[in-house]
Parts: sequence; C-alpha cells; structure tokens
Amino acid sequence: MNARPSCLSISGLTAILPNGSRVLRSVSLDVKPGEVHALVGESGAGKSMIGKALLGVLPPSVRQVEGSIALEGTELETLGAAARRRLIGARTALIPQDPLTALNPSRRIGPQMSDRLTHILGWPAERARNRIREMLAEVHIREPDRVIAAYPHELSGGMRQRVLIAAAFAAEPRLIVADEPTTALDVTVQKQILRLIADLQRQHGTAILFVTHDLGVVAKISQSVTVLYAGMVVERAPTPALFATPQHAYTRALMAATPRYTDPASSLQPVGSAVLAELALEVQNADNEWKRAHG
Amino acid sequence: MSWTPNRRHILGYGAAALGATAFGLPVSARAAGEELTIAYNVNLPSWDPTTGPSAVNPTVQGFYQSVFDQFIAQKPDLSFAPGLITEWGWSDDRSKIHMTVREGVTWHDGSPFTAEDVVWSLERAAKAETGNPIQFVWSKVGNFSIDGNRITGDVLSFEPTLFKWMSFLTGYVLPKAYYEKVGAEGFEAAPIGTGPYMVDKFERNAFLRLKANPNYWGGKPAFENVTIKFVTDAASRVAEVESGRSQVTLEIPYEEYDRLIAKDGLAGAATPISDIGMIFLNDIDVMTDRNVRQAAVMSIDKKLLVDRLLRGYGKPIDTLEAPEYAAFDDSIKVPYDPDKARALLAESGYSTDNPVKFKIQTTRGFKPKDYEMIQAIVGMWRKVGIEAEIEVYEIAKHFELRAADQLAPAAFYNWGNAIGDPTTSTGFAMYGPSPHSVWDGQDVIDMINPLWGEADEARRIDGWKAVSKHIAEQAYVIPLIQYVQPIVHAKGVNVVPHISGALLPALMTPA
Amino acid sequence: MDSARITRRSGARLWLAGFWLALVFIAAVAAPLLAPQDPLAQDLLYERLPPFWMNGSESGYPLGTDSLGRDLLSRLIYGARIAVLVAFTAALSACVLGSALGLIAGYYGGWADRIISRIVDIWMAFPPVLFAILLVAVLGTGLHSVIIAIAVIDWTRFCRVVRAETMVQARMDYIENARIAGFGRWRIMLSEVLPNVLPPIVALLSLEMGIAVIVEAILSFVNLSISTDDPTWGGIIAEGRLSIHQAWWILVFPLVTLFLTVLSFSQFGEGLKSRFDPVLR
Amino acid sequence: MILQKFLLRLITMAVTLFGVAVVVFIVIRVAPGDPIAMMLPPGAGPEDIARLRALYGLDKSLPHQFLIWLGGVVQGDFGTSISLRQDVLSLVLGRLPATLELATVALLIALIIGGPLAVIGARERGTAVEAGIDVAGGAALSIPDFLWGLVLILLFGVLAPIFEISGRVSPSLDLPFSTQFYLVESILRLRFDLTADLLSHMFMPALALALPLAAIITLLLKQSLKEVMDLDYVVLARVKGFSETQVILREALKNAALPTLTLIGVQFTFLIGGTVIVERLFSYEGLGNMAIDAVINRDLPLIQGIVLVFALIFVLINLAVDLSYALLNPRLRHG
Repeated sequence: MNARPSCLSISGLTAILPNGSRVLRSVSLDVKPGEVHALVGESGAGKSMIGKALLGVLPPSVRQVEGSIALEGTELETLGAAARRRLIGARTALIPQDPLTALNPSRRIGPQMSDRLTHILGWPAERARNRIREMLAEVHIREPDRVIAAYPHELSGGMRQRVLIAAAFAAEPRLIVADEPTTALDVTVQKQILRLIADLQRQHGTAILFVTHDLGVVAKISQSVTVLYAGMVVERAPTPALFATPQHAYTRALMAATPRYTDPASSLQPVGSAVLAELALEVQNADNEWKRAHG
Repeated sequence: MSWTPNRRHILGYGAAALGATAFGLPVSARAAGEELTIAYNVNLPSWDPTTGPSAVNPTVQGFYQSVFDQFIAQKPDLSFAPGLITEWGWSDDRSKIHMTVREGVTWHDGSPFTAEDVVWSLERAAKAETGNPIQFVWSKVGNFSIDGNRITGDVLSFEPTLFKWMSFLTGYVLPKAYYEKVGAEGFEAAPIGTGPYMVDKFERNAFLRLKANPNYWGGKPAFENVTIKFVTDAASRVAEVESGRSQVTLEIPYEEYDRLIAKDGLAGAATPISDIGMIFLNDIDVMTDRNVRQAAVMSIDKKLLVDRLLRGYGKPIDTLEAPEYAAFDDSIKVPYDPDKARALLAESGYSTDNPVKFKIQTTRGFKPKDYEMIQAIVGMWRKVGIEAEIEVYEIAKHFELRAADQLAPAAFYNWGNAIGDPTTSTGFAMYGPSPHSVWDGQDVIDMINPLWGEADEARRIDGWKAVSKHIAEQAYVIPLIQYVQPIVHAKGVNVVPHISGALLPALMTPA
Repeated sequence: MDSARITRRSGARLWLAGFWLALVFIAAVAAPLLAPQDPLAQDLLYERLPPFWMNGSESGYPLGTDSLGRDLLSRLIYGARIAVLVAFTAALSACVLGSALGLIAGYYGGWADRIISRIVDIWMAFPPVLFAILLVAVLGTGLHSVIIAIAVIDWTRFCRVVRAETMVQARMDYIENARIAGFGRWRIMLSEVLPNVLPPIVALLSLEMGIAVIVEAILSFVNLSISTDDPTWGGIIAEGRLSIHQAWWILVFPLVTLFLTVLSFSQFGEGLKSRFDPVLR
Repeated sequence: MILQKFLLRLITMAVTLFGVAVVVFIVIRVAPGDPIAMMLPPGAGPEDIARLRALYGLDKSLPHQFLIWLGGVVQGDFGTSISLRQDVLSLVLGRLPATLELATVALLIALIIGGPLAVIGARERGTAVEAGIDVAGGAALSIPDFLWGLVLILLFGVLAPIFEISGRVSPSLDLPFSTQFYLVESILRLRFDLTADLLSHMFMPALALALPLAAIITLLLKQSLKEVMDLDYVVLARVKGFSETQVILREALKNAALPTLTLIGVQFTFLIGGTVIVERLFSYEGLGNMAIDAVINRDLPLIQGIVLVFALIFVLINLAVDLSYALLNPRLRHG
C-alpha cells in the first residue's frame, strides 16, 4: 500500500435500531484518494447505511453509537453539526439510487444543480452556470440549455441519472458516494451509466465509495472492495486479489451465486447453509463481545 | 361582477347649505365640547320612522327623535309640550280637530317647514299601503284644510288618545317636497328632518355621525358632533366606556353598572322608564282556576328579585300601570304571601308533593336577566307547590304565538308604553280581541269596551283604574317590575335620562 | 429521537386524555351521587359565593355559586351529562349518516357518487354557524334540536373521509377477489371495506365529539341552546360572562372544563389514529 | 379538453348554488316566527296582518314564491329586505367586502402563526418541541373563536387598551373610499394612517378567528412536511450541505404546501361562514353581523340573499384553489 493518506477512513463504526439491535457492527474501511472502493453485500447488509452515516443523513430511527469517520484526516465527530455539514457539502457528493425520486418535482433542473455551487461554495452565478453547462456536456447531454430549463418529469430516467452524476462531479468533490446508481435503471442504460461514472472518475481523479450488490460491477469499476454481511465486514482486499483468492467462505459463496458472463454454463449455487451457520456464529460472537464491552 | 360603488354617505347638501367646512377631525383631538361618542345597544334598521318593524321598536326612537321632530313633543317626565304643532285640540262636539303649526322652522336642507308637511305626513300615515303599523289610529282623522299655519280636519271616529299618539310611535313629521323628490330609497340613503341633529354619516350596523343643527327651533344642542357606535354586545359596551373610547353607554348588566360608576371619571344615572316586565297568563288549562293564578302571583317575592337579580335597580309593580302612567292607582296592592299561596293551592288540591304543572315561556337575553328572573320565579313557585317547566323561545316566535293566541299558560314579556296612557298598556294587553292580548275574559272586555270612546277624560281614567283593580283581584296577569335603565357616562358629560327609555344626545351637555 | 420515544410520548397524551374523558363520563353517569347540591336549587341569599380557597366561601359549595345561588360544581357535573349526551349522540348520528353515504358513494361510484358529492357540496356551501342557528330556530330551542343541528351539519366531514378511503379500498385486489367470489355488494361493503375504513372513522368520531361540545357552547352563547333549567357548560359560560369582574369563577371553571374535554377528545382521536395507522405504529 | 372540464365545473357549481337556494328557501319557511307578526303594533287587527302579508308577497304558495324569487335572483334582483326595507343585493354586496377583508386578514395571521410553527414542528419532529406544538394546536382548536374574542377584549381592550374594541373604522375619520374594500383602498391610496386605524379595529376579531385556523394549518402543514422530509431529493439537499431549516424552506415547503392548499381553501370558506359570532362580539359590520339580525327578525329575503352569496363565495374559492393547484404543480401545468 503506498504512503498516500486515505481520503476516507472509517473505524469501528457501530449503529443501532431503537430496539437496540445493531445495524452496523464496528465497520472499518479506507478509501485512497482517486480510488474507487466497492462496498458489496446482499441487500439489507447495511452497505448503504455506511454511506448515509458518512454523509450525516441516517434515517431518524437509526443512531450511530460508536466509531469514527475521517474525511481527508479530519475527524467528523470532532466538528460541530454546522461545520460537519459544510465540510460534507464542500468535499463530498452523492449519486442517489433512484433518479425518479432524487430530483425535486417542482423545481427546474438548473437551480437544483447550481444551488450547491452558489449557496454552499459561494460561487458567482455566472461561474456556476458555465460549470453546469460543461458538466452536462461531459455526461453527453446534447442541449444543456433545454435540460437546465426543464422540470424533472420532462426527462427520462437515464437522462435524470446523468444530470445527477453531472451535479455530483460539478464541484470537484474529493469523495463521491455512489449508492447503487444503476440498480433502478433498465439493463441497457446501466452499462452506459457505469462507463460514464468510470470515465468521469478517471478524468476528475475523484475517490468513489461505490455501494453495490453486483459483483460484476465490482469487477468492472473498483480498485479495492469490502464485503459486508449483516453490517459486519467479512473481508477486505484489492479487487483483483479478492476475485483471484477469496479468503472468506461467504465471499466464495457470493461469487458462486453470481452468473459468469464469461462462463454461462456454470450452474448457480445458492449460498450454502453451512456458510450461513458459520456467519451466524461470527455475528453472535461479535455481538456478545460488544455487549460485554458496553454492559 | 364588479362591486357596486358605495353611495356617497357624506351628504353633499349638509356642508353646502350650512357653509360649514367639511373637516376631518384627527382621531385624538376630541375636545370635550366638540365631540361626543355613545355606545348604543341596538342597530338602527331603517331611517323611516313611520313604517316597518323599527317604527314600533321603542329602543330606536332615540335616533328618530334626534333627527326628526314629533307633532307633539314629550318632555323627559313623559308630559307633553308643543312640538311642530304649538296648539291642538278637538271642537266641543268632538267632530273636528284643529292644530296650529310652528313657524320659522326649516328642514335640514334649508327648505321651509310648512303646514303641508304636517297634513301630508298625517295623510300618508293614514294610507294602508304606506305600511304604517299605527295606521288604525291615523285613519280616524281626515280631509284636512290649511289656512296659513292653522289646520282643521274631520274626526272620522273619535280616538281619545289621538294627540298622545302624536308624541309616540310613528308620530313624526317628514319633509313632503324632499321625500317626493328622492323617494323611499333616496330618503333611506340621505334622511333629513327638522330635529336637533342632522345625519352626517351613517354606516349600517356600524356607526351614525350626527352634526348639530344650528337653526334648530329648540336651540342648537350642546355637542357639535355626536358619534353613535352600534355595539350590540353588552361586554363590548362596558369595555368601550371603561377604556374611554365612548363617553356614554346604556343597557349594561347592573353588576357592571355598579362597578363602572365606582370608577373615578365615570358616573351613572339609573331611572325607572316606561317599560315593565310581566308574565302573560293564558286562559287555558290550569290557569282557568283562580286559586292557581292568585297563588302564582302571591308566591313571587318581587322585592327579592329586584334586590338580588337586578342589584336593586327596578320597582315591583302590582298592575300594568307604572307610577308615571296616567291611570296609576297605588291603592291596588297584591301582597307577597307564600303561606296564603299554599292555602289557595291546597283549596284546589295541590301541594308541594302534588304540584300544579304548567309550562312558562320566556326569551333569553332579550331583556336584562329575563331568563334568570323566570328561573328565580320557578324556584319560588317550586317552594309552594307549582312545578313550571321553562321553554325558551326567540322574540320572533313570541310575537307569532301571541298573534295566534297560542302562548303557553304563562309567558314572560316586557311592555313599553311611552305615552303612559292606559289604552296602550292595560288596554291592548288585556282586551280579548286585540292580537296583543292573551287573556280573553269576557268580564274584562265588557269593562273596557265603553272606555275606548269615553270623551270625559276623568271618567275614562277612573274607568281604567277600575279595570286594573278587577284584573289584580282576579289575577288575570302577573305584573312584575318596572325596569330601570342604567346609563353610564363620563364625568365630563351630564345626561338627562328620558322616562320613555330613549337616549337623546340633544339633552346631553358638557359638564 | 427514535421512534420508540415518539410512541411513548403520544402514548402519554393518549392516557392523559383518556383519564379526563373517563372522569367526565363517570361524572355524567353518576351525577346524582357526585354532585354535592341539587344543580337547580336556588338560594338568592347564597348568590356568587367564591370557591373554597377564597374567604367568604361556604363549605357545601366547593367551587362557589352562580348569580342565582346555584352550586357551580354540581352544575358542572350535571353539565357533563349533557355534554356527553350531545357529544355521543350528535357525533354518532353524524358518523353513521356520513359514513353510510360515504361508503355508498365510494363503492358504487357513478351516479350515486355524483349525487352524494353534490349534496356534500351543497351542505358545505352553507355557512356552518348560520346554518346551525337557522336549524335551531326551525326546530325550536331544546337538546334534541341541538343534536339534530350538529348531525345535519357535520355528517359531510365523515362522508368525505369515508368516500375517499372507500375509493382506495374498493380498487384493492382483495375487493376484486371478493367480487369474483360472488359476494353480494352489501356483504362486501360491510364485511370487507368497512373494517379497513374504520380506523379513520374512529379517530374522526373522537374529534367530532369535541366539535359537538363546542357547537353546543356556541349555540348557548347565542341563547339558542337548550331551554330548560338543565345546566350546560356553554350556558354557564354565557351566564358567567356577564359578571366576569364580580365572580370570575362562574366563567373560568366551565371554560377550563370545556377546554380540557374538547382537547382530550382531539388528543384521544390523534392517539387512536396513530395506534391504528399501520405506518405510524 | 381544458375548456370541456371547465364547463363541467361551471355546471356543477350552478347545481350546487341551485341546491343551496332550494334548501335555504324551504328551511326558513318552515321556521316558526312569522316576520309579519313581528311588525304587529298594538291594536293591529287580523285584516292588518293579511294586508302586510300581501305587501311582502307571503300570501302566495311556496313554489310560487320560490319561482318569483329565483326569477329575480337570475336577473340580480334578490328582493327587498323586510326589516331593512332596502334592496337585498346592494345590502349584501355593501357588507361582503368587510367580511372578506376580515377573513383575509385572519387567514394571513393564521399563516404567519401556523407556517413557522409547522416548519419548526417538522424540523423537531419526534421531540418534545413537536409534542408541545401539537398540544398547543389542540388547545387553540378546543376553544371556540368567540371565547378567544372574550379573552382578547379583556386583554387588549380593557386591561391594556391597545386595540379598538368595536366597529370597523373610527367614525370620526373622513373616509375617501369609493368602494367598501376599505383596507385594500387605504393601501392603494397610500393612506397608511387609515390602514393603521382599520387594522387596529380588525386585529382582535381577526386574531380570534385566526387562532383555530392557525392550529389547523400548523397540524396539516407539519404532517405534509414530515411526509416530504424523508424523500430522496430532500436527503440529497442535506448532503449538499444545506441546514435542516434551509432544506425545509427550499425543497420541502413548496411540495408540502400544495396538498395542504386545498384543505386550507376549504377552511377559509368555513372561516368566512364562521365570522357570524365574532362579528357580533366586536360589532364588526360584516355580513355575519347582519345575518344574525336577519335570522332573529325572520327577514326571509335577506337570509336567502346572504346564504346564497356565502355559497357563491364558497364555490368561487374552491374553483380558485383548484386552479391555483394546477398552476403551482408543474406536472399539471405542462400536462
């Protein structure tokens, strides 16, 4: 691992539901500047919860009780709420999962893209407008001015996701959290969007925390990956190493459950019950340990 | 649909004719002598004092007497004085009437007041289609002839109280030329009269601005500008006077009257007026039994009612004639004697265990403490063996039931009578055929019949006193109290209360 | 601020409201036992006695007396009887009338819905307070006319809610299956749709009871409420208003009682709504 | 398509108005208390009663009277008031602006109180602050507007006389207005001294009307805001770095206000219809004040005129609310 300080480093992140059950079980992970780090696991594993915890938008019913999140070395817990909010606003961005609900239906596209630049980063309106036009061009939108003046319901799902991606990269954030950005789209559009994100990432050198449940996407886009099960980190490794020599049984089972593009004939096995039992044991021990520590 | 523009309520003629400059008084600069504000308890529905329901509503006569003059004026003690006619009377054989018209009087628009106005007003009142509620009196005289300022007319049928009506409901003289020029609607919008005050501005249900009439024949009134605010809610009226926004108000709860006059800067006048509270008895069911009627009358402690409910402001009465009325006879007394009442009820087989039952109707909030008084009386009756069930109804329902003679065995009502004549109190209340009476006893009808046309005033009054005595003995009605009108005013204004209950700004002077 | 605390807090409100309503209900039922004096007994010598903690008060009259010397506490207790009566009968009749029409309009749609919606429109176009005064003038003052007036005016509230809810339910698959299975229209409406539409109705019913008590207070303020001697809170407030400076307690105690009762009805309704509503539970 | 929908809407409005006309006509004719009997002075005989009944056309059969009246209404002639002896339409139109202005001021006050409370309640959702707002709202709703009026009269009228207690304007002022919309005209004519006097008179009645309405607005808007607050685009706004309050005002409010708009529209019509008691208490000469006198005096033509005009306002406001809902909602506007 080279000596560059990590762009994002999370350690011991734990969050609980009102009834006390743990949603995140002391999760730790690092994202290097300019690196795409995948966060993979079945749905309900709590992967997008990590993104939300980082961005400070946990749902009301989930409370972070432990762990530290550092953005480029700055401990978020040490900042006041307003300072934390401004830091997140300036340095990070979110590419949401469902473009159909991520845009305000009663506001035009332009202001929704530019308000962060003008109000949070204090850019003059002129500079912000040019920036948006540039970004819309980068995401291959032909008539940027028509889109800027349009309302969300006038654009297709794919178009809206492009707008959201353009908005995310517009302010040159250090870190973008991409929360399953292609899941809600139909297959044909998914590939284009993935390639678009990869191109922009390389071009802008932005670090991306890429949340997905699709190992294919992990293989295509990420440099390193964390595997998650029930809010607990099962395995972490550079992507090539993970695919070459998966250490944990669950990772191997996951791979077996993913159709190989290269080898369609391979039969798909569901995650074995033995593996599940082993995982359950691991979760149990972790919980007992945590309870003992916290009485 | 554009809103129709508001008719200019500021009367153009007023300023022009008097040459007074139309000046907008700044709100605060209300010099004592200049400006008077009164918080009045009822709205003024209409400006025509001779037609419609408001013509027979005693409480609004104060407005009419400020702007118009009556044929014959009525002094605060109900006695009569020359008004627009200075001298009046019947011929010896009662076949003709004569009137002398006051000279040198002008209408508010400057035009002269003449005998034509008087004759036109009388003939108009006599016509059925005008809708004058007292048409039955005015139609008893006719075919007038004018000679300079002296009017003579034929008596179509003798009415002893004709001239008294000329100082009572609908007895007003209206401007013939002006009325015929502007018509009823125009008159409503901009009324003129010969009275002490002219209408400066009128916003219905809101306020009335009056301006003193400099050429008034009775002398210009003291206050130049009078504002009458229509504040129908008693608590709001109290707040108006207490906060100093109004200088005079009336008809407020007696408890509040006591509290306000105790404050420095405020004083009060509480004088008995020509309005009495009574309980009609209907000759149906149990009320046909004299014992029950007498017991009902004797078991009411009127003194306690006045002292406790009305804080002492009120006078118990035993007949429908108040002390100020012509036919008042203080020798007629009905004692408060609950034991005798129980004895009478026992005679008819009733007692506290087996009480006589009937329904009593009353309004609620129409007159001060009307409902509470009936509750108190029902409480007193309960102690002697009378079980009365209260039914509240609106004043509109009362009038209808009374006109159709379907009132309950007992029904509370108040009876105003500003001319103090027995015909318009005991007469109309107890004379069977009149739509206003409820008791249809033939004996009372026979006693009253000869009095309608009785020419000899002394014998007429004695006749009515005999009727009152008979009614009291038979307990055909339950007279309760004579109301006292509470008026609260700032110390800077002295107010002359009028027994008719009309509040007259013209009688008010800066102290 | 997790959801556990939310339900606990709204729970507290539910219990407090429930406690006060129970108190009022007990007072209504057991009035003769609880009331220290006969609410109608007058004694003009004892008029306007202050409450027990003020000097000049009498032992038998804990909350003092009114201008006719009647015990205020007894009148409040007997007043509860009428308040409960008005609240339940008026609200229930409005609820039954409104829900029935709402159910029919929502389920049948088409002409039935159009007619009923027009009637609802006409009813809502009437100024509510004026309509109440007119109705009471027509029916004559009395408890029955107050109840009828409230029911006749407020049924549209239930009708609108039930109609909207029924429309949603009627489009659901489980109704479709019931219809395919050959259930009769009435059976479907009563056994299938109604149970699901019940939660909002119950919440609204509780709210409506509070409104019924207020309308009775408004009518007594305009001297149109019940005529007989029986005490109503609105009536006592109207009487108390006249002597606010001399005997403030005649106005304040019924006002507080009315306020707490109506508030409890509305909070109870809110509590029920959150209890029933699956989303919030 | 739009025109056809609009025509259908006009028809339903006409049906509603006709329905109201029929109902009020029947209801007040059934009411006991015959207006003529009220005018009977001492001594009037049965023939006087008959004469007066004929004068006001009350001797004809009910359907006949209704047709005459409806025929008149269509041409704008609402008949003559029995007690006020004036044309009903000009009476009603003369008094309507006062009630409309009072209701509008009340609505503004309600929005000024209710809006911020709803935003705060939404922001502090789930905390004691929100519970406090709920209980305060419940409290404001539990006290009828006329009792608020009483409290205000005692507070601002007597103890600390800041505001005027009765009437709509100081009588001594010289009003240069040509229409009955005093408040609006005083602003247009830049006569702010008059505006101040008008508002000083309107403040207490408007506040008494506004408090229950503010409670309703608070509860409805807060509920609607809470539903919008968890949507994706609001979460995205938080990530952009906007504070919770900014997020509510910039993103959530507009989308939350739309659904509450229709409900507030309905409440506004109830408000106009509900001013009867408060106008009576403050002797504010609006339509409500006149309506009570009309009912007490059984002034049949006037009651019918007032109720019909109230109904007209009701349908017009609902139309306006529905139109504005379409305008504000971009999806419908471009639909």
